[in-house]
Amino acid sequence: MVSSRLKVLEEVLRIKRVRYGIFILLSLAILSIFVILFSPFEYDRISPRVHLPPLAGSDTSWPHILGTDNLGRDVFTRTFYAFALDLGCALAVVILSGSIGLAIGIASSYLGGVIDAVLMRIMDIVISIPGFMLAIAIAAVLGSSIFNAIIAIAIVTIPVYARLVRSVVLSVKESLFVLAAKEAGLSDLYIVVKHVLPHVIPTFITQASMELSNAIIYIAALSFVGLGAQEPVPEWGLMISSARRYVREAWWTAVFPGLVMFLTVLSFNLIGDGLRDYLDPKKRTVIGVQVETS
Amino acid sequence: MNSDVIVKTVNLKKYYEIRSKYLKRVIGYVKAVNGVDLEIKRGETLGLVGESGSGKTTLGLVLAKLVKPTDGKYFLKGIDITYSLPKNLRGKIRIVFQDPYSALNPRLKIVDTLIEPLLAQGVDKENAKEKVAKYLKLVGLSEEYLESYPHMLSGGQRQRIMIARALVTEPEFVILDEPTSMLDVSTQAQIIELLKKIKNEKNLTYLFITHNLAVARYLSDTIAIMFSGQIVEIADKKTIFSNPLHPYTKTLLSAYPSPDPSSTWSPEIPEDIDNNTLIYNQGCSYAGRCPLRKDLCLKTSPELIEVENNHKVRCHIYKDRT
Amino acid sequence: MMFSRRIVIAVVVAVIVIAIAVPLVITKLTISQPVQKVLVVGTTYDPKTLDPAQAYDIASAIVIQNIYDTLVGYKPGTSELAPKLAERWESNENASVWTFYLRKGVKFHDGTELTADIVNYSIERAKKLQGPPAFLLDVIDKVEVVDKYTVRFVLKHPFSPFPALAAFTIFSSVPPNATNLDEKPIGTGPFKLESWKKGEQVVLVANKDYWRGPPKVDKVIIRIYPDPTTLRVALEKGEIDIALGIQPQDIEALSKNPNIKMVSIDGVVIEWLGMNHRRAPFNNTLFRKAINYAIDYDYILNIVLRGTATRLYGPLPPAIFGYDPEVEKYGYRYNPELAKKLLAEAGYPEGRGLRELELIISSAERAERKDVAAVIQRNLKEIGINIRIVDLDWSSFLDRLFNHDFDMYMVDWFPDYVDPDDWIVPLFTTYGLGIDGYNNTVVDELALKARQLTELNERIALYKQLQKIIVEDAPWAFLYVPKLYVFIQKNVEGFILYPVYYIDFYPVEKK
Amino acid sequence: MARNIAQYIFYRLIQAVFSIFGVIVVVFLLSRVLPGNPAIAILGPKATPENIEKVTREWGLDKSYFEQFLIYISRILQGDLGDSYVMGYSVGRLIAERLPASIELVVFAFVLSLIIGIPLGILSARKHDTKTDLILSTLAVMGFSFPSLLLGILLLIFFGINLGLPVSGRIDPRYSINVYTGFILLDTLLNGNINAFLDAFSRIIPPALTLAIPLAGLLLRLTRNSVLEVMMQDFVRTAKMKKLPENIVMYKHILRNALLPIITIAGLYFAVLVTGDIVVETIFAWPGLGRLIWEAVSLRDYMVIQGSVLVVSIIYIVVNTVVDILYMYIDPRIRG
Repeated sequence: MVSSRLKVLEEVLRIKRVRYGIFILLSLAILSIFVILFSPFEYDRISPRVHLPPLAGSDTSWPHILGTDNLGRDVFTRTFYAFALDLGCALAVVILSGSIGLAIGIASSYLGGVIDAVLMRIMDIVISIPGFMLAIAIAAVLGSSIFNAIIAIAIVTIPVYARLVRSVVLSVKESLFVLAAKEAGLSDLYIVVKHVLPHVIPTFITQASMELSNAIIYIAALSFVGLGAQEPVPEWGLMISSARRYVREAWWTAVFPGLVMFLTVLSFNLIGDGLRDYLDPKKRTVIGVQVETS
Repeated sequence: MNSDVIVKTVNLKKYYEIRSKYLKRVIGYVKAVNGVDLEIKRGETLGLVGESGSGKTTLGLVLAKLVKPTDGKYFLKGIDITYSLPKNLRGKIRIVFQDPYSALNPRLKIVDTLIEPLLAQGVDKENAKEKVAKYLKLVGLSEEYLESYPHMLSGGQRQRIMIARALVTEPEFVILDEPTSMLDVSTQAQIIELLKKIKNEKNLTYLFITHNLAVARYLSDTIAIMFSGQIVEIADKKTIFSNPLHPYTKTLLSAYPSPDPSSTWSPEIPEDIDNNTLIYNQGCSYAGRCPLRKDLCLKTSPELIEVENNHKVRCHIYKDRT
Repeated sequence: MMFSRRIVIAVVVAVIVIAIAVPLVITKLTISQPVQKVLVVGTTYDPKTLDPAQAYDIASAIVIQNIYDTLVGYKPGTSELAPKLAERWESNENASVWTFYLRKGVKFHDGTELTADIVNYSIERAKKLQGPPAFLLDVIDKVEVVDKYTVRFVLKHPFSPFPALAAFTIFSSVPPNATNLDEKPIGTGPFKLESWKKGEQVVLVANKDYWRGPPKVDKVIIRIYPDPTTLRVALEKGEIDIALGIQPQDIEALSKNPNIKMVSIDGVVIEWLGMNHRRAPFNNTLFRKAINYAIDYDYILNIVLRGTATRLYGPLPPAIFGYDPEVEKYGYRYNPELAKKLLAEAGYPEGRGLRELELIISSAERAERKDVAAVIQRNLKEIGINIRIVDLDWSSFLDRLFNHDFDMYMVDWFPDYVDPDDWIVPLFTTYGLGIDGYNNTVVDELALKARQLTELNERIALYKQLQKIIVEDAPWAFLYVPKLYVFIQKNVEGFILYPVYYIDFYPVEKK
Repeated sequence: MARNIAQYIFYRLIQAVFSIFGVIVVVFLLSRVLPGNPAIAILGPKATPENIEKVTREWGLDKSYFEQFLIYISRILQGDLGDSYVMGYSVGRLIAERLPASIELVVFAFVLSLIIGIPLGILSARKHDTKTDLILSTLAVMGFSFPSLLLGILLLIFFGINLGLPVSGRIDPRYSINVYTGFILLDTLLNGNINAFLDAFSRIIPPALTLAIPLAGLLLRLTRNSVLEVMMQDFVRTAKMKKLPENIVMYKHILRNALLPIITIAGLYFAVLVTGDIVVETIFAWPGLGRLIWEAVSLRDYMVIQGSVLVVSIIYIVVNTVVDILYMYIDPRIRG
């Protein structure tokens, strides 16, 4: 007998968008691993050969595939180091805010009453402040570092998960099999873990993949305004921020990190978009925004 | 109290609040169960018949201890279990739901669904699996289904699983909430047969909820007719079918192909009266549809009165006959 | 069918084409020259205040310098002092009492005449307001009005650089009845304020009654381009006549542009890498020397700064009197091998036993500082010292600097007055700012002596001695002196650049 | 039903007031979490004792947090967001000066995205499951995934370097324009200065496109999906069966229904964009609120940051409330 989980995976992989997304992501990841392991250039290795155009030769056997930046650092190496860094940070954001949001969502829907009301009002307030504004305010208070940027973005995105999880849990809670489980005399905790959570996970994962792309954009934007990564850390937003000063002489220093960032964001959006359609073809959805049909 | 009465309820009520859309003020109540007195003897099957919305499913949920009653008392074997169920009675009351499609968690294997009630009672996993296999056989399924997922099973098979799941805790009282209404006709008969067989084997007590008189007649010993949260007539099945008293029962039976064509009941339904008068007055809940309505019916609600031996009816017409 | 594919695509394409093409064509055709003689100046910083008692930043100073006059000015194109509101000045023997003789007939924009009383009032007002530059007035014990056009400053201690100090904007005279000088300044200078829109532009109009005669342009618009790249574009497009604050990376390309003139001069601002002597490992002179030898100065000057700065070998910039050219011989040069050796001698062979050191900077107003820091980070990594760069906002940066909460920092120093005293005393003596915790009693004594002497040659000899001692102690890694650059359109004439970043629009002409 | 509408509006307003109160609390808390003395945080490290004393008194910093909060609330109710000691000026004035620039940019970008997104969305729906649809949908996802960091830089290169257009600020400073509305495109026209208008127009295009392209991608997808859904619905089929000309079916039924999600998006994104996309305004030196926030961040001008968060959040809440109420008027289905 075929396990149902494998089957789901198979069906998901059959969706073109998801396949393309995974393909792009894997290619970038492989390049990134390759670069981190084998690049002859350290990400902070400076050289007098500044602003070399793409494919220019170098003092090693490797050419500067994407040229060099204003300190003669290899743009290719830095861009793909940044892939690992930004992806890691985005994952940290999603794990942090996702797990807190999950806990809040479950607590809120299960405990109900005053706790639900208080938690959801707090979430309402956080969500009624435009996210990037709040992230900037929090990051400014915490001080500029990539770590603080992660915390700020995580705080801002908690309500997205909390609300989502709460609504899914509430609808799952009403389902007959949960009632049946209750009837069997199972404890609330057991029902949440065994019956409710598995139904939250797919929606949660879909949202998380969308939020990954948001987190990447937020991290880069915070670094761009100076509230995130610091030199010489290879980070897309910081790279673009520095390269912006030289964009007329050396467009590649800004464009290539931006392009790889774009491809990463695109791949997560493709995956998320496809997953969402797969999970709920009836609901009209557009990347990142869920429009309820009445 | 008669010792072979296993289930007894006294004036059991379940009201739901109606709240306003935005400010959530309580603006009224839905009286889903509105004062139900029942007695079910050991080994008896009580058929609870009513149209949808009559509160029969809510009553089932209250009796299954899934919904807390608003008022009234509920005894199992003479023990008051209205508010809590003593440990030794856990698993003694079980329910089989109407919809076998959504009652099974699609992400759990059959075996995991089946052993859940036993795990809840603290039985260890290995013993539980053994026991579950036995019950699977009892409901006519082979052991290989243990490792299946619900989506691989037919509706009848699923309902068998649900029955097995109800039986694994060795209950004494089983509530069957329209267990066959979602199934196709041929499967219905098989399930009914199965239920009957098991009942005899295990000496179970059933509350059989249905809107289908034919099924009720086949399976039940006693039949209670429910309307708008209340029992309007109750008697053993022969009496109900041969001598229906309540106008509602008569209406129900008239829709039911009767063996005696002469007893056709085709009354004229009186012209409509404003719904509000009905909702807000204290009268009989059936008054709005009753062909035999009198002024009294709009003013006071009738009591359930015993007209003949073990034949009770809730109607003003029979007030004088006692 | 209304929404046939072709029509929709055509509409969308048309909209995009129009959106791009119309402005392209029309701006090419139609930018007409406004009639007045308007000088448009582009800069990257917004003034913070236009009150001379409050202003302590370049952007504010540029505007204030053209609305107000100070007592003392500079000879064109130099840092040498010249008369301005004061026709002449003199001091007593030990430089502790200074008398200034005012120019007669100078009028404020509102018609008030400048008198010694007003000079006195202006100083008292600035002292009372306690704005950011008010500490510069601490040296003044009292101001005496000798007669209508003579004012006397009695100082708390002998202080020979006092006339240089009197060229600072806080010595601008303000009329006594003025209110809200912050936004509505009234001065004696060549221009009056017309409007100031924060973050966008300051508009000045000519003061036709200026005591030196009316300026050569009718209007000066100081336009703020917070983004240096757009400033450069604006210059190339001819949107601005004078560009202040062009970034080093743009200078090379602009200097080749035939339509644009470049004016440059060696500045007096110094940039260095400071270290906290209160903490290990910086309390070890060998370690500090190792850092001095580890930095690739040529890379920083030629690659990062693209030749827009000159090397700083000691505490003083070359453009100031008292600078000793000998310092270029005994100063530190890039020598990683020697740096490694010194590091080992200091007790940290190949960096073993060192924690990760923190380098704090504030790059908000000097983007290239980030790059210089990145180079230093890499240079130090190569001899085994690991550092982490923390880029702070300016106020947090100062906060940590003055609370001595740092390992290393990079900053520059704008002199408040152009005299070696304003480098040596605040930065290297224990009675100065005391940022690094550098402590050398010989330096303390010599610096104190130097500010009391009135004879220039004697002072120069003392400062040469001081430079040698300080370089030997290696309290910092001395980095560079940025050159000053201003780019102007070919048709703009008469612009004179001063090493002290005094921007004077008065003589500027537009042909 | 009328009662229901009144109730709904009342309920939404209460909710909005509550949210605004919540935002004030959050901003207040953020301002008190700052390390060190809040007065120094407000004034910067060069604060003089007198100024610190003044600020301490004005904001009640020596009192309990509860009293501080009351003072804070009462000041905000009077429209006083405090003073920026870093930039000079009151925060309220700084924001008021910058806000029109952001609003102008956003409205322009929004219109641009409607012009691009909606017709293509309808086209995509009508040609659903064809190559055209596939191409458009792909473009939509790509458009939506464009980080403004990259798009802004690309447009800066294209417009500024390749086309040689001015790409910074709102207008050439040589044009002296009397300000009537604060919206430069309107003001230049009101001044009757067509050259100035064209200059301003050419400058708003690149930043507006940076904002509009992702939004257009989103609108394309959204319009496509909702038109498609409506097209499948019974009444459209009925209309078609009644042999109504196709265009009328399209306009009367489909567009009306497709409008709903567009309004939702408008509500969601418009308010976010009014914050002035900080990145876009920084890249194009657009003197709006986003730019102000960027400046405030680099100067750590906490008063300006707080004030901006507050103002932007309130705008956001108000816009969303209005959109919700509008939505109810347009969609009869949710009135019930």
